[in-house]
Amino acid sequence: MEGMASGKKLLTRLAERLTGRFGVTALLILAVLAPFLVQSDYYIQLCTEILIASLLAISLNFLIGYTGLVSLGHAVYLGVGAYAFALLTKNVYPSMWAGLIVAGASCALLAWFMGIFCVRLAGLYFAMLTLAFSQVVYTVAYYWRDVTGGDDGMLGIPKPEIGIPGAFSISLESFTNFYYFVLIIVATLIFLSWKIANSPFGRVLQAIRENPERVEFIGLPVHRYKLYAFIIAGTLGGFAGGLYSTFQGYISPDLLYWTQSGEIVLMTILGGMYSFLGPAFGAGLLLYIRDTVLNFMEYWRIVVGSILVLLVLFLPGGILGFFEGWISRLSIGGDHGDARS
Amino acid sequence: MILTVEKINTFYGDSHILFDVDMSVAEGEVVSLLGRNGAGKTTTLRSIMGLTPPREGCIRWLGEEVQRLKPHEIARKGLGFVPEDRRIFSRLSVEENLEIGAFKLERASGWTLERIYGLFPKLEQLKAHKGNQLSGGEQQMLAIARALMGTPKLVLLDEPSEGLAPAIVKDVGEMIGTLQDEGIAVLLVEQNTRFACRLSDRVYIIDNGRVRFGGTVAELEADEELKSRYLAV
Amino acid sequence: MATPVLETWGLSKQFGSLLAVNEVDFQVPKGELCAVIGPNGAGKTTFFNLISGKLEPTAGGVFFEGEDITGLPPHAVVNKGVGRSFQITNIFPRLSVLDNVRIAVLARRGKTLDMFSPIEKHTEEQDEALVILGEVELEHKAHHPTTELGHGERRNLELGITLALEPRLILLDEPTAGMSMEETSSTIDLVKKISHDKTVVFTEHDMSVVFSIADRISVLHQGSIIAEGTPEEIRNDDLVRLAYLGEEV
Amino acid sequence: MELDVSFWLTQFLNGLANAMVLFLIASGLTILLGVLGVLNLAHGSFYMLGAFLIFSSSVIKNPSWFWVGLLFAPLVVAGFGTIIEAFCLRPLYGRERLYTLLLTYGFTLILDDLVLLIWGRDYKSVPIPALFEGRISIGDFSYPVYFLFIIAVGPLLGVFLWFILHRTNFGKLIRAAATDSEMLDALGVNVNRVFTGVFALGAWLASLGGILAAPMRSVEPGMGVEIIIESFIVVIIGGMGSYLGAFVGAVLIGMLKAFGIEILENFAMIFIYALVLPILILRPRGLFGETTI
Repeated sequence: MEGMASGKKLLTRLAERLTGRFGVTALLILAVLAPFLVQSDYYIQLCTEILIASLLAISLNFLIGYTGLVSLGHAVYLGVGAYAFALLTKNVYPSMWAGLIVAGASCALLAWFMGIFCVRLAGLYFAMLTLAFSQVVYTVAYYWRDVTGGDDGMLGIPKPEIGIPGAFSISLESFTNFYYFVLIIVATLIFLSWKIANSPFGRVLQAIRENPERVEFIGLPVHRYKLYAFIIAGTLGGFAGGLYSTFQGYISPDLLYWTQSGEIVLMTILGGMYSFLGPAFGAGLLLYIRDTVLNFMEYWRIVVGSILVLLVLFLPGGILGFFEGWISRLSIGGDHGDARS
Repeated sequence: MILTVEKINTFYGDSHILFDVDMSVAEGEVVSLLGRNGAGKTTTLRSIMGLTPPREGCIRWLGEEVQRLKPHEIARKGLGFVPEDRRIFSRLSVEENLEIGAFKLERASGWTLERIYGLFPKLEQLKAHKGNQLSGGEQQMLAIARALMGTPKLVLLDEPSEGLAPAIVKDVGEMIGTLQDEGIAVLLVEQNTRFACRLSDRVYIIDNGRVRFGGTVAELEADEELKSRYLAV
Repeated sequence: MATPVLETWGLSKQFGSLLAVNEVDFQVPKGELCAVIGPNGAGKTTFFNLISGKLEPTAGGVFFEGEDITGLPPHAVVNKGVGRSFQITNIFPRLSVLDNVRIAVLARRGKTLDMFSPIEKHTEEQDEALVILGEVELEHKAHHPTTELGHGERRNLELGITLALEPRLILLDEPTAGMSMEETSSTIDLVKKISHDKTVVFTEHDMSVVFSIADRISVLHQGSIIAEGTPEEIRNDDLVRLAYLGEEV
Repeated sequence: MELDVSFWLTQFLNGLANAMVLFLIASGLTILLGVLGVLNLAHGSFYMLGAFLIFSSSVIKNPSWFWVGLLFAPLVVAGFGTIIEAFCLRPLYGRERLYTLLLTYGFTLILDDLVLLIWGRDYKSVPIPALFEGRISIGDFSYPVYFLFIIAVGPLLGVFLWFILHRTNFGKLIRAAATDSEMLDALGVNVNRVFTGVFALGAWLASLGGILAAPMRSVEPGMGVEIIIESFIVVIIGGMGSYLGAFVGAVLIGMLKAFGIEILENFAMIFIYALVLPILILRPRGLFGETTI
């Protein structure tokens, strides 16, 4: 018993460190140094993908972890953001910034439209409606060959250079450059998300998760706040989609399929939905497992599926959430939790 | 005593509802559990039935400790449950509701549909009706009959008079009398003190999760202070 | 009499075949501490739900300070100045005690759409929340999660959330439900204190409490108000005795 | 003109045959939702398992093994469902819905890859059992007998299901559990067993759907995740928990797909969503949502 108690204390401290300012700084330093540490294009690519997936998972967590709305259609933003970016930069105007802004804006609009209907529902119905909406968009992308290329997808999505015309420009064709570009964008957006999560608005979302009725009875229109959360999640997801589009250079309707949405939920849960960085951690873990398993066999889903089943049965708080579980107070407001005693 | 409750403490989540509740019911006896709203009466019944098992204490049924058993195991040992608001299976017909009540038995023993219909002819007329087509009084009758189908030795009856018109309340009183005639003990939870006292052999008063009184109806009637403190306006 | 703070006219609510609230006419003058009592299932909570906007009435109207608020959604009713607490503890379980109250303060002050400044930077609201926590005797637990609170403390927190809205009319649905004797008496003191400068309507199962603090009592039975008056009048009312005790008078 | 008639008739019958398969899967899904409150994402995987098991039994052995497979494969899958329910789902009932959703999603991932591992990635075809080979012809019109067989089987199974739900003790318990499982428990019924039984019944129906569909379609690893979406739509249209709704929904979807293709070529699915979105938004409980089983 004695040993367990002290082990618990150690884990607690570890978790506190991991999720505290110390952990965030360490993570950031690690991310900046990553290209030098891994020394291989292949792994730089993997790290880039993890960054994008982290943004995606954190964006979804605004709905699942913060507002308590389980969306089964988050891939719609990945897909729409990706297609928006591709269509603009390929057919209209090859600019990285314009592409990303259009990706984000189109998803904001889409989320606003879908959200009007979705936020009125809760629980299973909300999940099913988000799923249905995303499948509609999937079907459109799949069959509207003239625009999306149908199931062949779109190839040759550019990585436009960035800079100030006439002054300087940076090519993003190099894996390392592109990695840093993504890192800056993703870190900025995650920082913004973190600000939102710890703002009064963010706390209202958590309050809605805990008890929507009571929020209504402190004088706040719950539907409207849910809609804002929906739009924020969609917009951030759209940015991730835009980044993914230029990163891969190739997209297909598979990005929009419900199994893709399932994977994003999986990342979120794997890391822990009640901690701010948990979903990012989950994204990294999922992609790493996939990569590792794929090295010796094709069937990575068996591994991930089994982990998920075990997680749900034994560690419902997610892996990062598990550590935080020792100090349940921390698990709410990220490392900024007021509830710390 | 067929049922003894010994110092049970029951919680909903972290809320402590029952504090060291003691009570007992003898064979064939009608015992009332009185008290105001939120005093812990329903929780006591739920604890006995295993729906909200006590965290501490012991419940003995026919001498055997049952506080760790599942509700269906407890029911099969001969406890009938008639909950507050009756909880009739609304999509099932009256007859099906009754059959569900007898499902736990290896047939043959005790109560049959015929016997129930003999006792409550109204139910036979209604047997094809769906549960949600019944009036409050009919639902109450069905709920009691459904509990009977399980051949209980004791029926836990939660606020049977609630929301019923006075004439129907009288019918319910007669039904409880019928149970007693059949030798079935009743643990009755009531807010309607007068109604309960008329039917009961003994009375417990529960308040803020604690038993404040246990005794005969006559003892309660004699104690005005007790009545005004825990029951009266 | 000046315009009552709260009035209902012919307020009714039908659920299927059940008439839960039946043409209730009800007025509360400013500053009064008014109790609504009645047996289980009499319609007290439904009555509160109709006033506070959780349910829409089948017929009749609700007026607050002379203004028609019938059918407004709960958040709009709150913003008019009507706060309520619930019979079943209704707090934000996984937020800290402080946050439970702070959210309400922020909501009242219209700060909840602030997305980019950390919640701790709103020190004014934080201080105010702490003052309210002091009133409900929870200041020392401000930074604890609500899971560490006892039942009575949670009920008080619930009250604190409602107070933080600074409502001019407070509806309290069984504020002492499930409390121990000591907790009950301190909560009652609190309710009395609140009622000095606010109008309060409350339901309560503990009759000793009702009769000791209420200015006026309304008795609800099977959806209708069967008696109204001072505690003394109610105590001696035959109809009330019948409704409560089932005594044939 | 005459050619047109037989064409439309063919489309109609095709739509009906597809609808019957969909009904089998959706009926299990909807009962599961109504009784256990579980949105079973792995339900499509049971369908897929059924199809692959029949492939193995009829191809590896010989075509007449189809009937043996038809009898035993659903039992195998139902047994598998029993294990999943009893050991994995049961501990989750008290917790948030999200967890049962995730658990069944986990099993979807596992089963999809397991099928890939055992049977490989390539498309497979299951021969039509000898009894129903060939086509039936009336004048210019001819139609495969097997499809007619499926069209007949659908309503038969519908009646069978109705019989189970309304005329057997198990059915009574299922309907009672859907209304109030705690009360059922307090009346002496082991509700956990009822839940397990319902889950097994659902798995049995889904795999039966897979088996019957196998000779009509190609058998491939992705077939589960596709059918589950259509089944959801059926359930949403019909109303969670209503198997009559599942039947109506399935026929509606089958017809929309069969005829929608003619109107807007590739966008048939759009018609389906054009139907399902307003239903979800305006009447989230579906057309028959009030009358649960």
